[in-house]
Amino acid sequence: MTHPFLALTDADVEEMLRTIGVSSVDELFRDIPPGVRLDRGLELEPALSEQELSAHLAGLAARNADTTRELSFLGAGIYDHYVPAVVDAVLQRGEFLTAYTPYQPEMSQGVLQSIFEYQTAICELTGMDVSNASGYDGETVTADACFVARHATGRTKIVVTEATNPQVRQVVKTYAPGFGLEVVEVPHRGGVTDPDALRQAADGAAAVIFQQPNFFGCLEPAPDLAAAANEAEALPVAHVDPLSLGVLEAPGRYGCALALGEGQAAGNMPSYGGPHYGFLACRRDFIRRMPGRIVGETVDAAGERGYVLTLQTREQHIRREKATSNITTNQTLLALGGLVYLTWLGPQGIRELGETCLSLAAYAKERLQEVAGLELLFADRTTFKEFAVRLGRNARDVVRDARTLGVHPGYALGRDYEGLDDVLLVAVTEKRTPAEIDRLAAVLAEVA
Amino acid sequence: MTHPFLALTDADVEEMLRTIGVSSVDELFRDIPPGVRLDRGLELEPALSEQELSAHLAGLAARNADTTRELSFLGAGIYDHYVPAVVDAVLQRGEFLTAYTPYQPEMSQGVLQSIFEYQTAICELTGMDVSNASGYDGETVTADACFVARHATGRTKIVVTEATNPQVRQVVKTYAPGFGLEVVEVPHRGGVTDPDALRQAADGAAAVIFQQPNFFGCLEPAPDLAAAANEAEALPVAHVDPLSLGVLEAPGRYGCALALGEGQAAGNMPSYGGPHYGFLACRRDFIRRMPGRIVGETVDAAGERGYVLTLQTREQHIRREKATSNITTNQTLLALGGLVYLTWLGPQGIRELGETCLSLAAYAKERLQEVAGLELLFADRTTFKEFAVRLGRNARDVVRDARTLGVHPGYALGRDYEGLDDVLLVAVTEKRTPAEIDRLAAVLAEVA
Amino acid sequence: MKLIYEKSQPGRRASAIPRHAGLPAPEVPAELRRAHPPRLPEVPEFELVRHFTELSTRNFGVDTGFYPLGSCTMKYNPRVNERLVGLPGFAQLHPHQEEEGAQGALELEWRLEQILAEVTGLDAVSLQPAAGSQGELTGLMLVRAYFEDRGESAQRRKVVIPDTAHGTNPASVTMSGYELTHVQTDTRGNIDVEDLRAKVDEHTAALMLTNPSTLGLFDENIEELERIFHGAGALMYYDGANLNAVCGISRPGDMGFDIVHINLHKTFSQPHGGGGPGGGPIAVRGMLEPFLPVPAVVHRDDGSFGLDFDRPKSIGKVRGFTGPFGVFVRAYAYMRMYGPRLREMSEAAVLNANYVLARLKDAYELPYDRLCMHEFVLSARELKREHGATALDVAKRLMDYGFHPPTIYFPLVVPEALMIEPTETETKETLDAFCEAMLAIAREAAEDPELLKEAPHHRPVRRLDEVRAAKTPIVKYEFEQHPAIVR
Amino acid sequence: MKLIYEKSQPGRRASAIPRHAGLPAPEVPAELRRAHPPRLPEVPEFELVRHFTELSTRNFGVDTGFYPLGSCTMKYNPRVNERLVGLPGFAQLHPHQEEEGAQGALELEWRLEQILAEVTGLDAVSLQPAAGSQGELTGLMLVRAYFEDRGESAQRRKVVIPDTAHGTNPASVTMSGYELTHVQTDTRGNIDVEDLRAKVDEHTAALMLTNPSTLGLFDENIEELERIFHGAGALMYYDGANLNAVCGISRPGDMGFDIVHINLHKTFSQPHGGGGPGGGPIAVRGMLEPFLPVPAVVHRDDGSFGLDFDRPKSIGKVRGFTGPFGVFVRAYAYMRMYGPRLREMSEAAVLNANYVLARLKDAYELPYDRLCMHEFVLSARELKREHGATALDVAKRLMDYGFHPPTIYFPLVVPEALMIEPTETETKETLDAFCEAMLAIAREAAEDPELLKEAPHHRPVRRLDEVRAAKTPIVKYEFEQHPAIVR
Ligand SMILES: Cc1ncc(COP(=O)(O)O)c(C=O)c1O
Ligand SMILES: Cc1ncc(COP(=O)(O)O)c(C=O)c1O
Repeated sequence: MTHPFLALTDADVEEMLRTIGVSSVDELFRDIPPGVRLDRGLELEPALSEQELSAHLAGLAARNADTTRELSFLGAGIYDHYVPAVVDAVLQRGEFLTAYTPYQPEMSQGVLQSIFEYQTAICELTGMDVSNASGYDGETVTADACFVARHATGRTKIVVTEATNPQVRQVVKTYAPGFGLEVVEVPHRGGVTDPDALRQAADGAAAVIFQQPNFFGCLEPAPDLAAAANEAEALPVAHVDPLSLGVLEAPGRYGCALALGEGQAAGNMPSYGGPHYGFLACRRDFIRRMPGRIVGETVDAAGERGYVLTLQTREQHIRREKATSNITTNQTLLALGGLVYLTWLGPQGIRELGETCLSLAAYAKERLQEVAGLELLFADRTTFKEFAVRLGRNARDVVRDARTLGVHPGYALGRDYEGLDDVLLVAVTEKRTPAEIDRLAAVLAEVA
Repeated sequence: MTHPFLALTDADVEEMLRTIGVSSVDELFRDIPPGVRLDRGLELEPALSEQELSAHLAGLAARNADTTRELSFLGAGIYDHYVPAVVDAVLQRGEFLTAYTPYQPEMSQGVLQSIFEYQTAICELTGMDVSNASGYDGETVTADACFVARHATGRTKIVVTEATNPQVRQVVKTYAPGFGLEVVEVPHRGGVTDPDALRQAADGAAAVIFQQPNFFGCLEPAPDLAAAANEAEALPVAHVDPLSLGVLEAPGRYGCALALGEGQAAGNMPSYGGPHYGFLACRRDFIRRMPGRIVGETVDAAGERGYVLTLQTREQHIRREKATSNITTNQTLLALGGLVYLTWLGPQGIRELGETCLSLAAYAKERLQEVAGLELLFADRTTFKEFAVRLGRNARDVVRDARTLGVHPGYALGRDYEGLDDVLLVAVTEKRTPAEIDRLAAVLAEVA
Repeated sequence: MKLIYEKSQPGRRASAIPRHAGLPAPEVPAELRRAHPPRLPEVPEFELVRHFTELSTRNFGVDTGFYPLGSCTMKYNPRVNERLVGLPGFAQLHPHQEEEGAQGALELEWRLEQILAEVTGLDAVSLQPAAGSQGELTGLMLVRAYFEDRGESAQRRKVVIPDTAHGTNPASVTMSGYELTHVQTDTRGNIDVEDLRAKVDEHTAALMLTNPSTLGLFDENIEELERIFHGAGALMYYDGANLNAVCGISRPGDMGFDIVHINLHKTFSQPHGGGGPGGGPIAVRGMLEPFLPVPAVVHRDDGSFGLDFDRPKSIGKVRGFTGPFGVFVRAYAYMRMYGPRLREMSEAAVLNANYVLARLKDAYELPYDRLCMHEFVLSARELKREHGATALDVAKRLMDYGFHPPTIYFPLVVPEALMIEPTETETKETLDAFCEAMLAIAREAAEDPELLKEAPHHRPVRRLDEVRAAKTPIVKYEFEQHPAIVR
Repeated sequence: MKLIYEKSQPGRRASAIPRHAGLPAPEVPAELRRAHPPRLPEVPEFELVRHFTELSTRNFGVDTGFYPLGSCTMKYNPRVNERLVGLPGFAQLHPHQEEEGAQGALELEWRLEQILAEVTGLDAVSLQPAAGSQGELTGLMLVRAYFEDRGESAQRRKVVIPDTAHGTNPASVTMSGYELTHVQTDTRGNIDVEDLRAKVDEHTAALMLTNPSTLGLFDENIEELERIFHGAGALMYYDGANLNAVCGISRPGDMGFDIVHINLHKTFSQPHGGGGPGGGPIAVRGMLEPFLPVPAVVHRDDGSFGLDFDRPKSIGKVRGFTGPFGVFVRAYAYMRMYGPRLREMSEAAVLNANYVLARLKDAYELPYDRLCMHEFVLSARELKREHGATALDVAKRLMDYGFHPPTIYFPLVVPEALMIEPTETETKETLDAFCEAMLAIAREAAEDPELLKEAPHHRPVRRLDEVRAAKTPIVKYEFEQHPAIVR
């Protein structure tokens, strides 16, 4: 067994078999009925050495047009923000990387304290009282919120705005039948949601979910949307971009019951969609309905402060079929990345980052408006770092043509919205420069 | 002072100045005569954020044709061997990366024990009794050896074979006058050194330096060369490729007094020439003449085993002008990389690696011989991973043309040796594949 | 140790953000503008690095030492995988990138699916679920979709699980809207077939089973189980948490299972990251393929790879995009470094477990005296009865010997359970040292039980009070109560 | 803790090496073939990772905590530099690559030279020397070449150094074949100008000086020194180890120095790596440029960058290639993140040092009572006389408080020296904690000196016996004496 990941020498094996009292390794499997044994080798390609593997994967990686090789304005939920080197330096510490869920707190104060710090950061960002230790992504935490709302209100309807990320809505709809929920969507009007329309739909609903900034990049009248939900005694749930919260008001400050979102923008690489973390925070009222891990402060036998997993009676390993969720493995490492990133940013940094995004996106709007044939779709709306622009022709064709010039100009909204086949959603993060925006304008002038 | 690498707030500064008893930071510099002060700001470009810096350096890096972008057969002292991921994982541990010389052993058992392990590995490889903790590179450790030999023998002549790496010879010659040494070179005959010629030259010499495999990739009759030196009572010094020592005999086994070399091939990236480590090992006789740090075993106050810097009376901080060298900062981190790499290899791995290099290089020789117009220069010599091939035209021109086809075919020997303008030195490491060698042959068939 | 918030001082910062002169001013309507900045930490970069470096040293991972946490497969995580996942072509690839710009990623996903299909002995794979528990939920959604498609959905409302099942199994049943049927474990640690027979009928939608079970035992009657469920028209779901025992030896598909989730973070070595991420792909028999989540990764006739969203019978999406791609890179890399030698991996895991079992079974009670698979469960019931030392005490005392404790108090069918999974990536020396420690602790329990009850003695903290934490939950830093730290 | 050799077992391995079928057999003549394999460790990959992870936790770095090691400038090492230096375009670039294939690397080197020239106030730079001490040696080779060129080399045989000089200075003088002239330090900590005047004449080749000196004091008579040396036709060499005090404030070139080495690993933050690597570029006045090592990095008229080997007066090469390129990447990155704000860096370093000095000078003896620059030297002479506690004891006791000790017993002119350099990258809180510890230790020395003499108490090892190590040196693992470990 001389594989780099195995250790038993022939002498070891012999001695171990003797101790066990069997004569061969095969004998260890005697409980497996012959009828269900595999009587051949696995039909897989031969083992690769690390060197060969690296060459193979470098080859695969080279066939992807990543954001270091293509000037990218893609967003639509996942963003090309700068991730500072300290994030990876921390995550690569083996003590964090190769640990598991801190069931044994005395072995795990590093992870536990950092989750506690993460929970604090999320509560500060969102203005909420309680955060869990992370969910899978921005989609599933929204489904989680529906489960919370269903049990908190006893109601069976979920309202979600159409201007909410389409994937989020799809996941909510996939989960809904199992939860015994129906899902109602409220259309946008000119790029934002109408509070009155929302109020109507909210009647009898468990929760009202909206996104801020919304999928089109527009700022919703979020306080009014939350008020509309509250009037109907439905729980207002804000799906927010964490990096907008240096400049945009915290959902907790305008009456939301839950605030959640996709954490990727804050400290994770795009990674073709994951792993990232979903953050989920709520008002104290719902603490015992929260899904997932929560870390709490306590003391040790000597009276010193320490941290433990807490309120575990919510969880599947204790409550089984009565648990608030089935989640166990979560996204701790990515959430730790989020904490490191938010610590790196600090309150000034997150405000400046938001301002830089606002300014660059505003500049991009100006530049694209100057291009003949291009028109801002929701020109009178305030946007954050993303905006929709109408092109002369099908957006997917424009994307294809622009890519041959080394620029990915954005997301074709026609993928999800009828009537928007010629609309492009352009994302501008602080990683973009005015010169790169000029290049986008030049390329679109050529191909759009 | 809100720079990411600075911490003092205005309040801090004020309080600190008060404690010191001065009224401004400027006042702290009052001992500097006005005449030697800089009365303007430094004329440097404005500070970059980490993000901007990363973009700038990614731009510079992109203008280098590295071995991931060009199929490379360059060697000539620095080699494209595979460096496994464990090396960097260990070196990036902050406790190793950001520590300094282990003057305080109780704070530094990690570094000290690992150097002790490194010294052991180098002694095992070379067959020597003592290794220091590293020198700057393969060049400077050779100069160090001359200093050892000069003082050990009282003689003032150094003999070095012409088939020794030209840069090594240059550095020895640069150091020699200060050491009071003259340097004599012994020409090669048909790619290797003639023991008889060497014996003559060695008369009255302090040391005889040869390289194994030599700069042309050929295996020297190393035992005979060492014997020739010993006969003249000159110290035989072998400059060896550490990765050849799984298949080639250890210099300690054929009578060398010192063995040394460039460590890069064993665990360091090419990095455009550094930082790497030079290893330097000797017979026990010379232990008190060794330059640089040496770690030794001892016990602590409780009788437990531990490690310390030892024999420090050799060193500059104790002996000052009488020291065996002026070296203090050395290449510990790179040597640690070497130790991790050699541990990864193990005795089987280093033999297999040598065999794979031998086989691939032999295959490359076969393939290139088949190309019309190409001829092996020292066809009857045994080589290790590198060999010289005569082309139809100037090798530098061939290199230039081959590079336009994405292949760097090797090192133009005419850079250093008269009469070899049309000769290419081709290096084949275990990272190359038969298919890549076929591609080299095809490209040379086209351009050579 | 201080919290990062307690190291914060106004005006310090670790980040520098690019600012551009001459651009439009950043504008947000007053009613949407943030009124009070979030109190994120204000620290310079070096404080950040030191803080998290120090925190890490208060944590124990596989890189630190032996971590026999049962059911979690805490094996070595190859360092090369971290390097590969960081390649810009993977890490910096946007998930909305067009197919033509993501051929390498799609090919990797497709190849990973092929490998998983071969290892599980099934036909089609979806990589989308984010972890095992989401795999379970997705699997149950497939069950529902399948029976809906057959018009049996109203009738089949029950999912059978054994009492040894992991908590995620019943929780997933609830979340998918199904009802639970419990079956017992027999005296050999198998499902009690008689109990089962009485409970499986035309109302049964599926069985959920871990095999080898959470007792570390392979169900000897697996073929009979297959006949019972399939005979009743129900489906069989395999919780793949314990796949590490049987790779290349016995495949869930061959055992009769129709749906399998694979925990990539267990068997295929995604580092557990202090709790996650994971990956929970599901493999299914052909008849279930139409219901798999969208998009499906496809290999087109022209040799290209693509995403197929057009699957009318699909249950929909359970997570964003195609799943946790970085986890796939690591799992794929890991499996390529083993290839068909995965069998050796499982053999070594099972050998290690049986060796430790053999050395410990005289000192600790073994409820089911059989050869185990990759893990086994001991009971500290006697220690407790005789010396008052519980499984928890044994666990805490193990810390003092430098080992991570096993899983405790699970599975529920074993009182004072100690669930030990050594994995294949340990030397015999390490296993021996662990056994010596366990044996020493058994002696200590008799001679000096306080030593156990007050353990751990050598960790950065003493035993922590979990009850107190739950009674008055403090779940974030309370700035207001610590005015001193803000000048 | 065991050595890696003691964890070795025949047959284990961490590496897999590609093997190719059908290639020529590997052949080595019998007389050159290795007879006995080297006894490198035989461990699987996970043992390797655990071993070095554990070793690292027995070490203390800047990332661990405060490291006020005087003369070493143990500042924060930005993590981004590690990422940048690993870019394939840098890490995987072969140093023999043609100029056209290395334009980015050459431009970086050229830009770094420009920055160093501006910071030192000199005209030309060679990056080649591998560390400060090699910079010194290279500088002295330049002195020799310069005087040879002027025909004064036989006459000028002496190099003047003060008694405060770092040990590398006299050692470099010997290695370059020069003779030493020592000058004393006056009561204010400056060079004793009267002593000096008598020793500088037409036989003097150069002065070697660190300014601020190793006492952390700026030589107030620097202008007079310049007149004396240049007046005698000698050159002035600046040991740049202490440049961290004066960036943007006072430049060696403006002080009159002709040759300067810069320790990139100190001032410009190359991580010290447990002892190295470093970088010791030298900057010189124009008249010395022809003698600099080859190759020179040049910026050609066509905008391209190249290497010039054709420098007939060059001293030759002191190291391979153009120097330790990876160190250049980090130093360049570091300096670009400061730009003209390097001045703030030095200001903070000096402010921190003076603050700590102000807090400690009542408890410890301060031999030269002046404001200091970036570091200062205290003496434990009184502690020793009164309580028997030496500088060494203070250093060891500091470990118990979680701090790395300062440099001790250097410079030699101060008995029982404690040389403290806080650097700019520390918070006031950390400085205060260090001061409290030092003050507490001074009290402990009076009240309970054994506490110091037996320190450290809380490190992985107790105080180590250095004398024993030197008496019977064991400098490698002796396999033969440990047969037990090999089965
Ligand atoms: C037997 C068993 N089933 C299911 C799961 C759930 O898997 P995951 O943690 O990936 O959600 C686990 C592990 O936690 C397990 O051990
Ligand atoms: C004052 C002084 N000069 C010279 C040196 C030598 O520099 P290096 O260690 O880079 O060789 C040092 C540091 O060790 C030093 O402190």
